[in-house]
Amino acid sequence: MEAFRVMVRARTLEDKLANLYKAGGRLVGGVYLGKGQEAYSAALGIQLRWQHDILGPFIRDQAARIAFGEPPLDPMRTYFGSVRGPMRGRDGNVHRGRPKDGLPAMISHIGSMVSLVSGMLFARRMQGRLGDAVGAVTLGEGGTSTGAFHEGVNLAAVEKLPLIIAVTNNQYSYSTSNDRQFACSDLAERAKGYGIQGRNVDGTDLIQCVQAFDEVVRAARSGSGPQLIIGHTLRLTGHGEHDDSSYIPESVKKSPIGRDCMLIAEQQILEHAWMNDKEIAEWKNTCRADVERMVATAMKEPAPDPFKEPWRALSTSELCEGQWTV
Amino acid sequence: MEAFRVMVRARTLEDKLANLYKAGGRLVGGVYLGKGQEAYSAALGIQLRWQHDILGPFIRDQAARIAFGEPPLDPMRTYFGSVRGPMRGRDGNVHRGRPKDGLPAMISHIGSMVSLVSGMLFARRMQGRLGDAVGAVTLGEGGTSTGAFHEGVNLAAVEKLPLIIAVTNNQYSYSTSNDRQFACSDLAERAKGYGIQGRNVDGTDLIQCVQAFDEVVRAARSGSGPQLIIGHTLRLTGHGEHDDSSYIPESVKKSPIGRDCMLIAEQQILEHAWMNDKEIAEWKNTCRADVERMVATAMKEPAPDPFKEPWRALSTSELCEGQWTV
Amino acid sequence: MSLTYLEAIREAQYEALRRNPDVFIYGQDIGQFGGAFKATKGLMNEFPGRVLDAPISEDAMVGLAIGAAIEGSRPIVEMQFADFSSVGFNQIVNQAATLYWRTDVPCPITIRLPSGGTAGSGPFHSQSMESIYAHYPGLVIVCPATVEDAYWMLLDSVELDDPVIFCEHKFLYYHLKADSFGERDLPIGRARIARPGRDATVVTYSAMVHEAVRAADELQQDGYQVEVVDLRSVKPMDVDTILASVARTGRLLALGESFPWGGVTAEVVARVVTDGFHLLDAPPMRLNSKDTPIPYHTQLWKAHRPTVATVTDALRRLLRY
Amino acid sequence: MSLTYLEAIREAQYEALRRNPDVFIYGQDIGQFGGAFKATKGLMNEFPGRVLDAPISEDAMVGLAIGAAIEGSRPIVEMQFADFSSVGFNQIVNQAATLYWRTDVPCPITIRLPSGGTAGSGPFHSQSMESIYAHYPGLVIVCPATVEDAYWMLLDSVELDDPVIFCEHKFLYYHLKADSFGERDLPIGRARIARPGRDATVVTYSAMVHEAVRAADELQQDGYQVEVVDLRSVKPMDVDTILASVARTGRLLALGESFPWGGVTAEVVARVVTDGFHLLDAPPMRLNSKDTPIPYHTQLWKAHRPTVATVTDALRRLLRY
Ligand SMILES: Cc1ncc(C[n+]2csc(CCOP(=O)(O)OP(=O)(O)O)c2C)c(N)n1
Ligand SMILES: Cc1ncc(C[n+]2csc(CCOP(=O)(O)OP(=O)(O)O)c2C)c(N)n1
Ligand SMILES: [Mg+2]
Ligand SMILES: [Mg+2]
Repeated sequence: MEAFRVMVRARTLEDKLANLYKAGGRLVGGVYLGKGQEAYSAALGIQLRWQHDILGPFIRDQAARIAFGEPPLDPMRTYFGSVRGPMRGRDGNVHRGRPKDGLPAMISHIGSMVSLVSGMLFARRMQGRLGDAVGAVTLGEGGTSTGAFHEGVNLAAVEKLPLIIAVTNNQYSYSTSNDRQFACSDLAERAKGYGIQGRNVDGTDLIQCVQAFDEVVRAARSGSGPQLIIGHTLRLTGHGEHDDSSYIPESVKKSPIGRDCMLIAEQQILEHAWMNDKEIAEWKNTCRADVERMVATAMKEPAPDPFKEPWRALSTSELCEGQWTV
Repeated sequence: MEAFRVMVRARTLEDKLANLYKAGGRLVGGVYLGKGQEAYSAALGIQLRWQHDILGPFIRDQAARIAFGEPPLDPMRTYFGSVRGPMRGRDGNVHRGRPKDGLPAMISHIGSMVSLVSGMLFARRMQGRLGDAVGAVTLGEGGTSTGAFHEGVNLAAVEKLPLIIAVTNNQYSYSTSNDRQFACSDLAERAKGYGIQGRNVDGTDLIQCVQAFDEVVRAARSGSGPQLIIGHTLRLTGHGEHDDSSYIPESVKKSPIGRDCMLIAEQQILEHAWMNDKEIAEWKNTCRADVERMVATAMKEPAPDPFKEPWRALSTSELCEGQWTV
Repeated sequence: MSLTYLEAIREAQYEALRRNPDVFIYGQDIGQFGGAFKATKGLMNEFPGRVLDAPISEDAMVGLAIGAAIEGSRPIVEMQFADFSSVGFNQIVNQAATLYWRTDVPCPITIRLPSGGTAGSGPFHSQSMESIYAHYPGLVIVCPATVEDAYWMLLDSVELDDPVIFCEHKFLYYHLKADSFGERDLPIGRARIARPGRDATVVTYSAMVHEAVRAADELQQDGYQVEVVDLRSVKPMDVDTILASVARTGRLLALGESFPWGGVTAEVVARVVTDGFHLLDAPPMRLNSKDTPIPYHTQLWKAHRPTVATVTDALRRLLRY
Repeated sequence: MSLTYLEAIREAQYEALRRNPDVFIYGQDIGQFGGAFKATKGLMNEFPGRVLDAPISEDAMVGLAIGAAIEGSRPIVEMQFADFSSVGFNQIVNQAATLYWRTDVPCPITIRLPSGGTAGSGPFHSQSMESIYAHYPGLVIVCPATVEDAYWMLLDSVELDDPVIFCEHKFLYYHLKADSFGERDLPIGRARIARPGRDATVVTYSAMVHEAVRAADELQQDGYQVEVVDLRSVKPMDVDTILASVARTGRLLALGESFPWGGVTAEVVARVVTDGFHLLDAPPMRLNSKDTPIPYHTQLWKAHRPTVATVTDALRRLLRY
């Protein structure tokens, strides 16, 4: 099953990133992982076609990126700051993207990508080449408190764009628990207030996630307008790898929301006999080997050379001022 | 009936402002009126006590201001730019206020006052002197599209503040009709998404408005948290007096939403025999005479003198830089 | 025939829409209504589906435009007033301005900011934000002072592959008239000698060009020839033209309407003295608005901004030095 | 005992909370967690109900603080990174900055901006926004460069009746240490001679003070005495102290970490040349970051910002002039 394979790939990659971070020294900057969110993220990603649909991922969407078709070396290259990566060392880690292929490169300011992805869809429709393409943008539940989120969702609703707004309610926004973030009992109810469709799904359950995104993306493709979906899970890692998330109480970790979607997915795969133990083990080995190869490649690649950098922020080079200071 | 008296006062004042604007020359800047919204605005205002509650009015709340207790000369003084007005000619028309009396002076950026009024309530509660005070903030339906509105309402909900968010859906945001502003059928449904209470009311019907605000303000006072209320009406004037609102189709003007709340209120007052024809006529005369007196006073008052202006933007005068340019 | 600065903006948008099907305009009340200042009057009917009313969502308006630019469109965003772009600030400076540098994908958007003071408009309908946006790498900031520049620079802006902050001055909308739009001569990035002179240089832009020219006219009666340089774009800034002028005159007044701390006049003075210190025969001078919000009352407003009188006064001191 | 710059910020907040019950702190993850940088560690427990976690709503966070200030509170708002204040920009520059001038009601809020570059942080976690906020009337902008200033200037900021943008430099958080917080000496608005000299003046602030001092140390080996002026607050700017230094040295380098167009270095140079032109024996110089977003990769980042090496280099040219 495609989504499960993606999950394993994502988890393997991210475990490696976590180790590299802990080992210190080689990666540039911080590491942000999607552990515990792979089922939800993969289930979204497998619905999207590279260079046809659009994905505006949040920081925990390694799985969706893989499923969507992000070039496999992009993450490691970006984390290592390789000049051969899509960001060429200029920006890093989860900020990578390939806008022309439908994968915009997120800026940090949460919520900002909602209107941007909407604009991509909007332009394609205006240009008459939207076809059945959809766009998806993902956020955490904390991101729903931003004005940018609100303006973006409302605008997409007014324009009736085929936009999937996939929120992961992982119970925490960095250290902040939901009772300090919003006061409603069901974030999916916000959909009604925008005049769009909304639903919830158990983000720890792969089968339910796949089912839900199948329906949601189908609805968007067929012209039902924006779709808000909330997946419920727990972040099984720190906000970033610098964070031990000790603020999450044991009781939450042990509650159903704290189940590891990987374990559940593996059970589901076995129960349905979509793969057997041996196949799973082989796939894990494949993923591990692939990841090691990526690390080996990305590590060897050259870092950006400040003397070769053009240091130009405009594409129109004649309008760039020289280094006029000093 | 208090609210009706307020409505007449507001309408009389605003008719005068419209005339002064049309006559040209004397008023500084533009004129923004609440014609058609007096019932809703007055019904809110009469629930609020000066120097006890808080009102963050939008541009069409002359009625709420009067009912709340804004000093009667404030509007004319501000429109004429008198130095004796609360804004001393520095800011004008609907931007006037007396923050220390519970009437903050709005900035133009729509939505910005929601969190500000929330902060006033928040501080009072923290200081232990909130008591049964409430805060109200008003906006047009167009204002609900701002990120500031969303962040402010959500924050008030998280803090469970006694905040009334009174939206006037007057069908237009300047020239923009609702179909380009939001896609939901009922803005009050947004309340659920914030975890607060929400309701609708016919803004052309004074009795219904009074009833609704009585309940809503009572709910806020008694600790039920933020209250969203949407009043439905039509703006019976231009966005500002420079605007002939020719974009509003006759069919809308003639539909039930286009009824003048003043006429309906007058009927209601007569039907209930709260006032008779003669009393109403007398009250109108009183209001007219009062308005003329205010105009006469404000007109005679001195304009701000640039040479006497301290030109200091900080209250700590020693930190103001001199006129260092040139 | 006489064409206003406002008509130039409308006509340039007409022309941009006509020339290139990828151009569209997005902003509040710009459709049927034609915009708060009528800068898009009639365009919705002439270009159906390409002139669209936006909700009151400046952040999302800019975000939408950036997304559309990624897909090959060339959006023009109208802010109802420059002042309200503060709500779209983040998308402008962090998303639009960084897109090309981060991803190699250009961001051809034009954000029109109806800027500057007019009588009775107060603190939130009068601001000039060019200095704010110019601080950020990745943006081009243009400030046309003439009907011709309003027309051609807007067309240039839409054709440029980079995000342009187009600061159009509301005071000039109706006041300024020309017989025709003239010809496309100077590109964005080049300043113009608005009035030649030999005794002192005023470097300025937008509405202040006209105050400076009138001040120069006044001083001519005293026998002084004051040169006025119209920057046209404040970023990039045409330092060569400025230095050439200062080389001729030996005296510099940097003049701007916006707030005094930092901004265009500081940048002008700093560039001249770092690159052309020895060209100066007298200390350079600056003139800006006062360091308070922009007042509502006309009396205060007139004293807050530089005017012919204060420019003339400053120039007299500079010339006498 | 050795105290860091970060501890100074924490201790100052502790002291502010202790002294005045009207003080409270509002920001994301500042409660139990103690803040992304631990600047509020433990404070929630020591001052229950006065250190509160905010939703991801920078606009509303600042709006709430302004409303609270109207009611007599003295809020401190922590932005998680200075860069994210772009989303609260409108409330800061249009609501907080104008409140006193418009209504006569002071607005005693302090907005803490964890500012400046550190390795590997990239374009959106590295910005220095002092120049942006300083452009607007009605704000006080402080940029402490030492542990002592971090402590006392934060206490001063909270006591001030006006909105203060408190730019604390993340690079200094752990690197900078002192034995004690010393004594309250200079008030906000006064610069300090961080290192005396007679041959050239470097005017700078925040983390760059240390690069400048190290450059000065290096040049001492060549026999040069470079004076370093630490601005401490960039608005108001202590022009008297700057001019007095330039009067001694005759040479000026204005140094800043933020983007090159406009900003502090332009303002410093412009003030010096307009008020003290004849004090200069050589053209003034400026050194800022490069005119691109702030790079992620350490190699690029080191080349993007000024460092001891580039400051030394600039000073050599200035001294040789
Ligand atoms: C506008 C803005 N404010 C603050 C931050 C800092 N920040 C980065 S991630 C984060 C928490 C996000 O929480 P949530 O949206 O729930 O996503 P999660 O990390 O749980 O997946 C915060 C506060 C930011 N990136 N943008
Ligand atoms: C952030 C922002 N954007 C744009 C404007 C310009 N503007 C002023 S009033 C208005 C329309 C408001 O419509 P609505 O909220 O429905 O209130 P109404 O005027 O109908 O009472 C607009 C767009 C503004 N004041 N603030
Ligand atoms: Mg979360
Ligand atoms: Mg309306």
